[in-house]
Amino acid sequence: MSVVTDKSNASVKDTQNSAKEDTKKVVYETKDLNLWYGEGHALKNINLAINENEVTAIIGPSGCGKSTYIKTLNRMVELVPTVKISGEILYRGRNILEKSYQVEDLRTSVGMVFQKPNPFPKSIYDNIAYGPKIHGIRDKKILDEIVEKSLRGAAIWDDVKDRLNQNAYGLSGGQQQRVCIARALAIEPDVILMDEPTSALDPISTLKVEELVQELKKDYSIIIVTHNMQQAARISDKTAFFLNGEVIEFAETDKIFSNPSDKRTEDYITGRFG
Amino acid sequence: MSVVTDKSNASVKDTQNSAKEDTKKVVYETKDLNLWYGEGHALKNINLAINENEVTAIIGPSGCGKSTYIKTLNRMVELVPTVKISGEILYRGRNILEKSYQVEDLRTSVGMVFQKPNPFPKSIYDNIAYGPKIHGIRDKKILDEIVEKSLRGAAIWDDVKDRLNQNAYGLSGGQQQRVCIARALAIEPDVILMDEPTSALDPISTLKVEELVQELKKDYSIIIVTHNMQQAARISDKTAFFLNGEVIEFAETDKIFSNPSDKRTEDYITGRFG
Amino acid sequence: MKGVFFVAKGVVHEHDQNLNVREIIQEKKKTKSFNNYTEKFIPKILFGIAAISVFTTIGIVLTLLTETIAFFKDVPFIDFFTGTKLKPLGENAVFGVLPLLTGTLISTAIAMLVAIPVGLMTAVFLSEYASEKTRRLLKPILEILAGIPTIVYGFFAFTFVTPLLRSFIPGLEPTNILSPGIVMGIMIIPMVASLSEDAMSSVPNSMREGALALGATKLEVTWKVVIPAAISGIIASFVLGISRAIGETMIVTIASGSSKNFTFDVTQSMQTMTAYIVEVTGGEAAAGTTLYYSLYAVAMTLFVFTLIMNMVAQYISRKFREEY
Amino acid sequence: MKYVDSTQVQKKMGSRLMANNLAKTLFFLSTLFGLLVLVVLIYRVLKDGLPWIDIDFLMNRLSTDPERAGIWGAITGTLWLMVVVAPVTMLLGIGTAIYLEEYATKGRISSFIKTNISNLAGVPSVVFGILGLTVFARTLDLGSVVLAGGLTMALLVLPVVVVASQEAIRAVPQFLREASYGMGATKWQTIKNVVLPAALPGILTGVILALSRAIGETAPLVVIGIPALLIPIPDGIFDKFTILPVQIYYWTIDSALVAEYANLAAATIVILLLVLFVMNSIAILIRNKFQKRY
Amino acid sequence: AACGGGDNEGGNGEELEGSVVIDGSGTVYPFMARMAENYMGEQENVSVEVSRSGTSAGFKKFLAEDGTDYNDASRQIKDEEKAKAEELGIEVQEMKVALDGITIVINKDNDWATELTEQEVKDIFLASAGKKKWSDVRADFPNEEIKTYGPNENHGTYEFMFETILEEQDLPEDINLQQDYSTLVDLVSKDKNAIGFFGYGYYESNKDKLSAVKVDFGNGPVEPSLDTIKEDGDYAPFTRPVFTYLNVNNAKEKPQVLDYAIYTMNNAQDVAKETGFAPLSDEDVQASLDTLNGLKK
Ligand SMILES: Nc1ncnc2c1ncn2[C@@H]1O[C@H](COP(=O)(O)OP(=O)(O)OP(=O)(O)O)[C@@H](O)[C@H]1O
Ligand SMILES: Nc1ncnc2c1ncn2[C@@H]1O[C@H](COP(=O)(O)OP(=O)(O)OP(=O)(O)O)[C@@H](O)[C@H]1O
Ligand SMILES: [Mg+2]
Ligand SMILES: [Mg+2]
Ligand SMILES: O=P([O-])([O-])[O-]
Repeated sequence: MSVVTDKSNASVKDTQNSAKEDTKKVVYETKDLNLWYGEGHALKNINLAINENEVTAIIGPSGCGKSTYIKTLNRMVELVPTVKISGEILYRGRNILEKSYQVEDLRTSVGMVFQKPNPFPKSIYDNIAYGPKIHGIRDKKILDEIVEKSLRGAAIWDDVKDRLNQNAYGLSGGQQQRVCIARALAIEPDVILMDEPTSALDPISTLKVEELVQELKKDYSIIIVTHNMQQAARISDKTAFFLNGEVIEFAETDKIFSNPSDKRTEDYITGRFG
Repeated sequence: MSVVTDKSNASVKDTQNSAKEDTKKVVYETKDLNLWYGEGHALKNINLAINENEVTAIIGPSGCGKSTYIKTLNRMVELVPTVKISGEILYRGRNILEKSYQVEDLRTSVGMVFQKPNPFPKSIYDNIAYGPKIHGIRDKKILDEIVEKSLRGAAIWDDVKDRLNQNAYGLSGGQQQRVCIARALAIEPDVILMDEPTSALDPISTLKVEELVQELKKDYSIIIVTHNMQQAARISDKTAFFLNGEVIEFAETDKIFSNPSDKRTEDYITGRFG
Repeated sequence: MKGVFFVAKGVVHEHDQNLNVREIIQEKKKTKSFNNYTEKFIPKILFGIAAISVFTTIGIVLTLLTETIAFFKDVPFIDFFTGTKLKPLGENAVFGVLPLLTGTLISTAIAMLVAIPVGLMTAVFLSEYASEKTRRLLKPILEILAGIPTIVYGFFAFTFVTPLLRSFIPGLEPTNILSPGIVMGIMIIPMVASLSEDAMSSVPNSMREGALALGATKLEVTWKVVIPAAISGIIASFVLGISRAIGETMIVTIASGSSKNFTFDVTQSMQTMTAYIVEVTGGEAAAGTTLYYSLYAVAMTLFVFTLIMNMVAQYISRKFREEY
Repeated sequence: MKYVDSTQVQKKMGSRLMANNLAKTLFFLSTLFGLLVLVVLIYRVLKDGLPWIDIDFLMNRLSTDPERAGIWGAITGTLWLMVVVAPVTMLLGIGTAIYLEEYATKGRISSFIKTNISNLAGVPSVVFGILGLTVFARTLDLGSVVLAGGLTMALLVLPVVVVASQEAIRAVPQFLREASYGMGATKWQTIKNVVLPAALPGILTGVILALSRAIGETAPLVVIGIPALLIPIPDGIFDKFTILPVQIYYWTIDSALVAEYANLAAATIVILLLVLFVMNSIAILIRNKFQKRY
Repeated sequence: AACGGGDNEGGNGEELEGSVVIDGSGTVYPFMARMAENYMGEQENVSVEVSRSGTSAGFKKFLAEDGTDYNDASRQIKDEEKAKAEELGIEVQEMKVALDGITIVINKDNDWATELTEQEVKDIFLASAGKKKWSDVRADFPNEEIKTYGPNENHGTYEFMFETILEEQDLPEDINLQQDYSTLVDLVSKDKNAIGFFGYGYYESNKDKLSAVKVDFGNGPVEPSLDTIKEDGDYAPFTRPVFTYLNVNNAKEKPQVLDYAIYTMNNAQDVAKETGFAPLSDEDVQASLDTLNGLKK
């Protein structure tokens, strides 16, 4: 086991070095992150640096810790009471795992989109306005603008503009997911985390969301978990491969899919397990 | 679809003919059996003849109707309120699907062992004595003898003889299953139906139950559903292959596994689907 | 229309440049210290609210206890619990609680004699015999029965059941413990039925199948497999029923009169602990008298009885949940 | 060597099946027994009471003269009682439920509070009456007014609201909470804006059921001391009052004096049952309408 | 509860408001309930509530801080009650409101005990007389157990029976004593061997359910009736005045309380007749009214 860890660490370091050669700024830097659910060691020595205005994909077999990792980035993982964390996660240079870091502030800058579309059982308008409202924006005019802008940003404005006051649960799954993306956009986050955002969607909706992600990367940094390797290959700039709670390999997406340096990455990508 | 049906019927007829050449007596004869759960057509035109003192295995992919068929043989399937049945099932020459046939009589002659061990939450002794008691045997001595004989018959006597008064739930899964078999033996049935009796058991317990089945066939006729093709090959004399509610092929087990006449049987046995 | 739409669009576009939500939020954040206060204080306030239920219990125990202690200064503990005579009013007041205890226990016994068999059989019918459709029809009707106020049952006992019973039990007093006992039982049927049914429905079907496959009839399955497996849930329902019967007030107040007979003859009028409380508070309850304190001593006895019953029921049903 | 003699078994089978059928009939009749009682009870009450119900009966004040007597006082008394019970029990019940489900760590304190609530649910109502009499009517010196009765009743029905609200809050899917936290919302903002609105139907159902329990309770108020004759219509929470069940109580026991009082009691029961029926129907409607929304 | 404003004028015809709280005798209750109802017909804004916990129980509520305004009584106030009033500084005004006869009631089906001598009545209710069976009272009565009924010790009627009629000798052990007169009426009406006692009013309004025993006080059997239960009537030995006691302190503070007293005396005779009491003489009424008017400023 320890051999394996060494290997993966080595490859991670490689990729980090190559990342540093980029001109792009780093938004998230994860250092020696370990996470336990009670006794279960779910993340082991994670080291990753994630760039601004890129799409970073996280792939790996079920249970490898993808969701756990992405939820650690906005400290959502703390909703599980038994969680213990060690290591550092620097977001824009500050360690978010410090007690003094306000999770609410963090989550205001880091939006999240979940696997299953989870709109609030409210009107579409109220779904989008929710974030701005809780952050103190009450002005109806500004809210109107935010709602429109966010829905346009999520490429769903035309679908819903005539029924903003209807319950979001009346929409199709794909539309709901884009409303959830719009909801995340409404508070103009810096980073958007997406945990398998298309796995509950049909192929056409999936395509739309994928296009949207490509679009959004201009303004946002995006970290996306996906089961679907084709998707990762299509939309991401970098890809991290997780296995058993470890990062096996992290590199340019092209490289990962054409010329992985780790045997296990290759096995996974070619469908030999997972 | 209709072509497929024809084919399978043809092959079934073949096997029936060959079965008749046996000197053995037929215990169960199924004629044009159809069964619906509400709208769902679960069994389609089943024709099968099952011999005395043989082990007949039923195999097929999940949802193909194996459990439904075996539960029809003791009319247990009628516990589902939406069930509709047509056709005939002759048990020892009498159509058990006739209204006038008392299910309790039928089930007294036809024992059943279920997938998940389901002992009663009583002592081991009471579990075995339950059947004889409800059938009117009150004499403590006779009951004692029946309990011992049945437990011996199910090859579990030595495991439990010192704790007959303990709750059956204190036993391991494999022991529980053998207690359930003993329970079925206690009323000295004619036929024993087994629905995946080993699927909840560990390999060692499985082996014990398999040996037991081989042993039991001297005195009883056994119909056994199994997911495990090796198991069917190891223990059965005849094998029926079900697919989508139809009998695709029914023949000597040797023949089915070495030289199936239907392409689909072959595909299934070689693991190409299912 | 089109024009308006375009204008609106134009406005949005214009704002797109200067509408910076992120900045607005940062701005608002500075004034958000109020939010921090709410975050801190809300849990404390809610804890305070949750504690009120505890204070209610403490309040009950304290009120009962202080006055009960005062009572036992006037009336010796032993006399109270072994006294067969209760004559709370007048010069030579005597305080023996046994007449009330027997009244309570007898009415409870009668009620359970009705509620247990009928409730259990109803539960068996609903859980084992009835089709899904019948069950869905009958259960709500039973729930209606459970929702009828006890005063209505009291009226029913007094104006209907008592005269009916008197027409074929000649010795029956105009107020008696039998009629309210029976009506109380009827009131408790839905409770026993529904809790027992829950217990029986949670017995896994595989056990029923195991028995049916041996040629057992439904009755045998129910009697020898389902009921034994669900027994703790069923007993818990009985115990809760008993607790309910002990605490029931209006039915006995109306239909059993207020004679403090120490007897076991169910045709007689008897008083229960609850009815005594109503009688004494409805009449004289001037603070400081032994009569006044007796109210609390009786209420305390009642409270302890029902508390024990409820604890027992909780204990049994907790054990039940661990079984499979 | 055969122990089980199949002819013996055959012979026994007949009687076993007969027993089964007999039992089935018996069980069915038992089930019908409850139904029968319900029918008889409602029939009796309607027969005695219906002819007495008219607009005057509803709108008149109480009187010793059965012809003139009406239940307007009891109706307004009931309404005023609800004015106290509803907000108090909602505040306490929902607050407790939120604390238990959202804030309390699963430890000793929360399980103590839970045990306490289920025990409270089993305390006889007459004991609550004594609590109300001692604490609200006497110690706080409120007298037997609406406020004292209402507070007593609110505590009495509190467990119903707590348990229903707890269930409703627990049924709110975790992903809605996550969505809210993901937007940077604080815990209380999440509870207030997402959890409570989603749990509202369940909570409301519980509140309505609790209120209908309160409307039917008699003993605690009799213990607190409602006068036998109180004609004025209460118009505030510091007024003395009477409510429908207490009116039924006095008329029932006084029916020995004036036979018509039994009819008045029956008529009042009809009104009370009607009110309860409407309230329960609303609760069921809410439950059905808002079931399975996600 | 609210209390009257500074206007202390009081008297008939004026608009008053506030509450009047009355408790006490169950015997007087029908009289007082009717009175209160009538009064509220005229003074819409005054709330009069009438309870009936019994004379003695009522006195306990009357003689307390913030006690009731009136206590109805079917016996006169006792010395210890007077002492208690003094101790609390409560000035008490006795108001005789009507006359009542203790009526001995039996079941409608009882055809033997319709006429009894005074002594026989006493013997039936005396523990020391040991009359367990009807045949113990008179040899030709049925050989069945006597079931005695009466109001419990909260009631003035009980005390009148115990103190005045039975001269403080104990009642039978097994006598069935009840808090509510309605229960008593019901019990006696359903028990063939029952004999009970209470105020005439409860008998009069239930004549169809009960019979009254004609009592022979030495001059032949007398049936209780509004004519015979006068102070000098034939039923006089079992006749007693009934009262209501006024808390004068409250009357001075609250005009509606005093007003109600005056109203009561003005209408006592009519309401008495309606509710089964013998009316007071005109002089008695006038005397009370004079006293009450004296309380006005
Ligand atoms: N709440 C929890 N409590 C305990 N263990 C958990 C919890 N959530 C996840 N785990 C465990 O942590 C490990 C990583 O889980 P995680 O959900 O991060 O995997 P994943 O890569 O997202 O898988 P999937 O592709 O199935 O979503 C798994 O072994 C899982 O069982
Ligand atoms: N109670 C039921 N109601 C409706 N449909 C049912 C019911 N039980 C089974 N079915 C359907 O009937 C078909 C056959 O089911 P059955 O359980 O007989 O399959 P099986 O071959 O035993 O599968 P498995 O190997 O998974 O046990 C399936 O399509 C199943 O969905
Ligand atoms: Mg995941
Ligand atoms: Mg199966
Ligand atoms: O109620 P009493 O008149 O007998 O006191």
